[in-house]
Amino acid sequence: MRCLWESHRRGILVTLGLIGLLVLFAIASPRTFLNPRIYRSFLSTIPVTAILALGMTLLVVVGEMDLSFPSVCAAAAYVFAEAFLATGSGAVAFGLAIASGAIMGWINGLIVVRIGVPSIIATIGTQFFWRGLILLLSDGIALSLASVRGTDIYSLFVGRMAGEIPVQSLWCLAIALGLALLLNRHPFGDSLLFIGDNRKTAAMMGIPVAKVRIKAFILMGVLSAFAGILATLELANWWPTQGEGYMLLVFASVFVGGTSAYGGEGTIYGTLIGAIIIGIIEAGIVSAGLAGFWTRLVHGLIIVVSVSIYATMARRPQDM
Amino acid sequence: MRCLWESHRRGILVTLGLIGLLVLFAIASPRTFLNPRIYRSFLSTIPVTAILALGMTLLVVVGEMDLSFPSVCAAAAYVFAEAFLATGSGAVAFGLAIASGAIMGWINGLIVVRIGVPSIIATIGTQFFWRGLILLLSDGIALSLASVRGTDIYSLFVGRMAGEIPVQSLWCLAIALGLALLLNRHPFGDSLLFIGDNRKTAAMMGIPVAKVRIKAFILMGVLSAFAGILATLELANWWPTQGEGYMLLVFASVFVGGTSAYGGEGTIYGTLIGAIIIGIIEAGIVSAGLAGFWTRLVHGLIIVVSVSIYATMARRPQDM
Amino acid sequence: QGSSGEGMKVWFDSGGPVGGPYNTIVANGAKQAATDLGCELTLVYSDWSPEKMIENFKNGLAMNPDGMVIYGSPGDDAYEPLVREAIDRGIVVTAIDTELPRLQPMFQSKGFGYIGPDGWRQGEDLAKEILRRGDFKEGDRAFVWGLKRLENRGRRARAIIKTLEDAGLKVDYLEISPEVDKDTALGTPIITGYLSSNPDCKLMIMDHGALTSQVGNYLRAAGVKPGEIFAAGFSLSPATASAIEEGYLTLVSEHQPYLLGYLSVLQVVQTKKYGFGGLVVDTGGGFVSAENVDKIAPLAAKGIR
Amino acid sequence: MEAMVEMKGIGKSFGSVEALRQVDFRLNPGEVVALLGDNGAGKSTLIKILSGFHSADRGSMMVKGREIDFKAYDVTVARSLGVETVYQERSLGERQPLWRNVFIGRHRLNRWGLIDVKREKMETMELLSSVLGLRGAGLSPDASVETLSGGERQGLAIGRAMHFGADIIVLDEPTTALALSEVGKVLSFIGSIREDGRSCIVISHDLGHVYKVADRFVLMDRGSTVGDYRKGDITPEELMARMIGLNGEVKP
Amino acid sequence: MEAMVEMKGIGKSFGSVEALRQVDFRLNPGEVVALLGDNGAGKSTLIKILSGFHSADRGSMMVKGREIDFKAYDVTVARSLGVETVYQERSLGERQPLWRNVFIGRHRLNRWGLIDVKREKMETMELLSSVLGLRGAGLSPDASVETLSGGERQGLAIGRAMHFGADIIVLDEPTTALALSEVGKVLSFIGSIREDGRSCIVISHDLGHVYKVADRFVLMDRGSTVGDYRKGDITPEELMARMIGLNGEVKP
Ligand SMILES: Nc1ncnc2c1ncn2[C@@H]1O[C@H](COP(=O)(O)OP(=O)(O)OP(=O)(O)O)[C@@H](O)[C@H]1O
Ligand SMILES: Nc1ncnc2c1ncn2[C@@H]1O[C@H](COP(=O)(O)OP(=O)(O)OP(=O)(O)O)[C@@H](O)[C@H]1O
Ligand SMILES: [Mg+2]
Ligand SMILES: [Mg+2]
Repeated sequence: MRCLWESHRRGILVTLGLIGLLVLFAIASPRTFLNPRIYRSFLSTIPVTAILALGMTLLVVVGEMDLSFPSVCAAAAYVFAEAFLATGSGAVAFGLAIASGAIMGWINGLIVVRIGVPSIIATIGTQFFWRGLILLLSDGIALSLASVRGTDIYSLFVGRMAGEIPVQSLWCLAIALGLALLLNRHPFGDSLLFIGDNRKTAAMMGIPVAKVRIKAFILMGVLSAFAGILATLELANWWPTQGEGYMLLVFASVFVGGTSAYGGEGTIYGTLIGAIIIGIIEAGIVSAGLAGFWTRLVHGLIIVVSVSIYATMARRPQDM
Repeated sequence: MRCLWESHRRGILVTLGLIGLLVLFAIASPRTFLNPRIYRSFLSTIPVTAILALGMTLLVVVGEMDLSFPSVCAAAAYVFAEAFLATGSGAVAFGLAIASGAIMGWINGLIVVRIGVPSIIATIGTQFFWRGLILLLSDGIALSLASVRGTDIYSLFVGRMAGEIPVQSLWCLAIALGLALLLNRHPFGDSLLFIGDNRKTAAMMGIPVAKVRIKAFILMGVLSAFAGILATLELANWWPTQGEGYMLLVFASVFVGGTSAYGGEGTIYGTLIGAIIIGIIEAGIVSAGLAGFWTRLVHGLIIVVSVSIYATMARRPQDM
Repeated sequence: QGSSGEGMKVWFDSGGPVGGPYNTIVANGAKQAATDLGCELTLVYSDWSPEKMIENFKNGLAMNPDGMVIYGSPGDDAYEPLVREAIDRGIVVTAIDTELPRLQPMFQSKGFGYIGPDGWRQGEDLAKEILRRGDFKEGDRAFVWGLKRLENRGRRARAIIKTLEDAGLKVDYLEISPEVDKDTALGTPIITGYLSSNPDCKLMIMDHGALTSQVGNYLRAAGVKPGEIFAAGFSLSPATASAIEEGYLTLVSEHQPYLLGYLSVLQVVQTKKYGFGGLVVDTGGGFVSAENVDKIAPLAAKGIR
Repeated sequence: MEAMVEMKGIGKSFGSVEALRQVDFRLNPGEVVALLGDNGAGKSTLIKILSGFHSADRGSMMVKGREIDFKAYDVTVARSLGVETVYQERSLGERQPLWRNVFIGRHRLNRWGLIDVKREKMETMELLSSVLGLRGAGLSPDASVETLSGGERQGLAIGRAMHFGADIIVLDEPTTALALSEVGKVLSFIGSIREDGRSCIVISHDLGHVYKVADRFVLMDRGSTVGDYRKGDITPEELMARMIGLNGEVKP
Repeated sequence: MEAMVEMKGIGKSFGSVEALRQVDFRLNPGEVVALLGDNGAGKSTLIKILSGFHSADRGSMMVKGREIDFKAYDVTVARSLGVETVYQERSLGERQPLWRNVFIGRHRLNRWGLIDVKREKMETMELLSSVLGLRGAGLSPDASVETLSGGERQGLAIGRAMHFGADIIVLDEPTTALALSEVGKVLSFIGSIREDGRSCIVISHDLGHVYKVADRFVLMDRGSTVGDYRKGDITPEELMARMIGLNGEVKP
């Protein structure tokens, strides 16, 4: 009961935070924020960060990090683009790209779990490696996928439902729902929670710690690949620098959402809302008329102030 | 005894890693690596990363992170540059810059410790904020400090000892020595270790947990300021994106060095060697004749392979 | 009569990161134009990331500005549906810095123009100028440090490499890592290492404004005396000017980024008001060397050149 | 009769620390064996080898007649062979709710393969309040373990082992921190194990408790087994004298 | 006689959980008081208020005649008033070496203000082997706590409290996991506290141990003190009956 309220309270607080921001922005620039257009724009851009942040949430819960996701995104999207250009088949390209994401995640998992390299440094290494590899293969030249517009795979993943709603937002919602079930209602999620809480305890209770950790990395690889494909499809273009800008946004989304940096606890709902908050701040500031360098400053201020309010209100009424 | 050997083994291993790399590079490009010039170069650039990584090591030991250091670096260096240009006094400029670094660290500490915002998200916020603020103040324009060359403060911090050895490397060594004593032989370091190990236990044993954590942030702020001043002096130039390139390098140095990402353990010596390893890789690759996009790929490969070898050899001969 | 831009709102993508040396000058030009014309300017930053440019553009569309200025980097295919939507809604769009060869003729009558250098030609011009001023023979070694992975920006590096190779020089190309891109000091050991391994290097070209400004520091650390190596680069800044004065830097190509910002905002406002077609202006062509640096250096300190 | 567990010449070192030198141990069906010995004698290490958490360096082990290959043996395998362990360290996920801790690794799933949370919470409450008789104010299935009192934690750990009927039940200091009435419940649970023909290993320093329930007493000292007595052959006083004697041997 | 500790009407809730309702408690100089009660009765919570780890919601507390303001009271202040606590949770830094755990918060410094590591290691070994008589294979000042056996950990925690002579010593389940001979040492340590005119609060479920050393028994039930007996006024059997009786009252 108490815990239920506790967990709900956090969810409610972060939702209130989002609503507060939206109200603030709507007051500051009603023309923009009372018009559905900006929300359509958000729905087409936020899903990419959100999907990455959702995967990262599971990794953070199990006590790991993945800093290689920007490169995995780009590499899987490169596989997608090349395969699509070569075969013309969206399904084949999609399958290959997801498989490559899984393999890259698996490699991260092997290095971290089997060899025992701390995940931060291992994934910095693989980040460099994959980025280098795709730069080498692509010679740093972007690939135009103009021909993908109008194909099935395009409308399936980044089309517009009812001519309005970007389909990727529905995919993102579906993934969030699936991961929420996985984390809170599936034995795999239970294993993630226990391993992140105390790895030794988890091993003592018979949880296959190594396997579960590797699977979490694979899942992150698959989700990164999917996010990369979405980004590439949406823009009908692959760039060699793809994904580089997501790093801070993804981590900010996870931790604004209320997931603990110490592992063992995490909230999928919080991350989703967190990704939305992080995704709208900049546009909100710009449309409010704060331009140029003010954007950065106010961006930082909004993050600090909103999370501080949230942290103050979420604090438990007990000593520790 | 056992632990001593254990801790020495790690130190020895990471040192062997560095020696191995140097030998490798010396074989690949003897002309460069058997000539003192490249080491002079390293000694002028690595201290900046190393000092940042040393401060970060203490924060990681106590279970925190600071992602705002690039901006703190730049902001403190901006204070330094403006104060120097305004007063012409290196000492005044230095004092103001260090003080500003301490204040920025203290603010991070307050947000994290008093308000209870997780350090990752709090410092992402302050990172944006300080960057925005200095951009606003500087209008995004670099400041040339050509007049600082030849002043006392210049030769004190970035001069060349005996016309050869960059003085900042000595400062870096002195700081490393001081921090090693602080961490391993001073009650403050003891508190850091216990808080990082188990915050509740530390509180139960009467350690002033909140104060110690805040002090760790202040220390990081001061060291960031110092690193920023060194970088600015060395180039006799302040530029608005200063520090941004250090983010990954600093974390890589800390974790290559063998500090645990879970807090409660850390090695200053390891971080110092880690910073050197991370600082020499790219130059080594380029001197070996690998150009273009190969550098990145090989960079990643070297990180992954060397840390993997190290991790395999450092693994304890027991189950958990 | 009031200002011609009275009441108008112009959305401006500065392209680079907050505080980037090059795009800050572009933005300064835009700001000056906005002040001169009396219009409102909304500046956004894209970290040179094509995805971010597109994302910003989408959000910008939702703000319903009168005009929008974009960098061409994401390319024709990525921009086409968005630019079409904007123009259909009566928003004037124009490109700077990187050309959009397909969109520009398509919408030129609606005010879509291009202000900026032709990347390829700028690179080619610089390489030719270097070959003309320097004394290079076949087989001489040259070093080019650039950003090929930013495709359109990379065209400049590709043009330099091609021109030099055509002239018989041996070119070593190095990609600028994201770390060095942000913190140029990290490049010092790389140059030292490269020059120690390749002491026969006669020519260095920094295809990057911030790296150009650090040439003096790099060469000093590598133990190279001023003038020993022909060093060239792009964009002017106070540090670049002092490197020229010290003799480390021989030649700088400057395509007057200030004008990109100024002219594009000017054009957008005039088009919106009077329906002019898009302007195409090549701003490249300026070279700075020891001969003319003293005239230009003071402007660099103000963020104009 | 085939032994439930048969260990021969087991040795185990952690780096340079030799925790187990030479252990022979046998557990028969329907038997409750008490493992006794000084602090640091190696009792917990021994049962962790049985539970699959550590693997032995030397020696052989048979569980229910199956020869164990230590390389392929871990906690999961041990559990599937019917070994259920309550560790001395309690092994609870501190930040997880009670119900997750009870069902960790063997959740009640509904027909979609998802955890049946409602049922698990119910069973958890039933277990803690009715079976063990705990009545602390902070006890609710959603409370996280870190808010429990010491005895409540121990109750949770032991209740978990009682809940899933296993064949070989290993209890390392099961009565630690428990109040009198709960101790009684644990002891009668141990009695019931024997009645069902299953087996149990109990480690405890409380001879009073142990003597009541065990059939046989195995003494360990500094990594080796040094004595094995049937209950009928020894009085509690003799047993205590032997144990204190071990200590005396070393420091005259 | 002025009380060492005097608590009146102490109440403490964690969120909606009322761990302490109404506690009055007094500790006199030279007295050993046993705090008894069911699991979850609130014993540990009470002594954590005394030790400064929790602060009470209601009520007043005097330590050595000084009125305590809970806002300004924490573990550091409590220690400076001479309160030394061995918590039930052991409170050891798992990954830290033994010597750091012994001297945490009160290191032996050399003349440069740095920790005198050599001396601390020596004292640590002395404490564990000679004073407590532990002789496990893995015991060395550089070993980290996570490698210790259960009893060795408890020995470390209690040895630490014995090492720094405090006036008010609080022991929460001090004999847990300890072997017979170490239990004897702990009990005689408690005896010595009284002889020195200092005071001690002991919490334990082992009436056998407690009855030997305590002068007075305070019974707690569900957050309140429900009984207070001098040793002379009650036999161990009566005491046990009272405690079990508490349990019966609730569930008829
Ligand atoms: N992981 C480990 N690394 C190093 N030494 C260890 C490790 N685990 C146990 N030891 C050492 O091995 C010895 C035996 O430990 P064990 O836990 O088996 O003792 P025990 O008989 O259970 O004692 P207790 O009655 O105190 O619980 C101890 O001295 C301990 O320090
Ligand atoms: N931090 C907390 N948050 C919520 N509930 C708590 C917290 N700490 C203790 N409780 C609850 O308060 C009650 C009293 O706990 P306490 O630890 O004082 O019991 P105790 O008398 O020491 O029991 P034991 O003999 O089992 O150690 C318990 O029901 C416990 O669940
Ligand atoms: Mg044990
Ligand atoms: Mg208790």
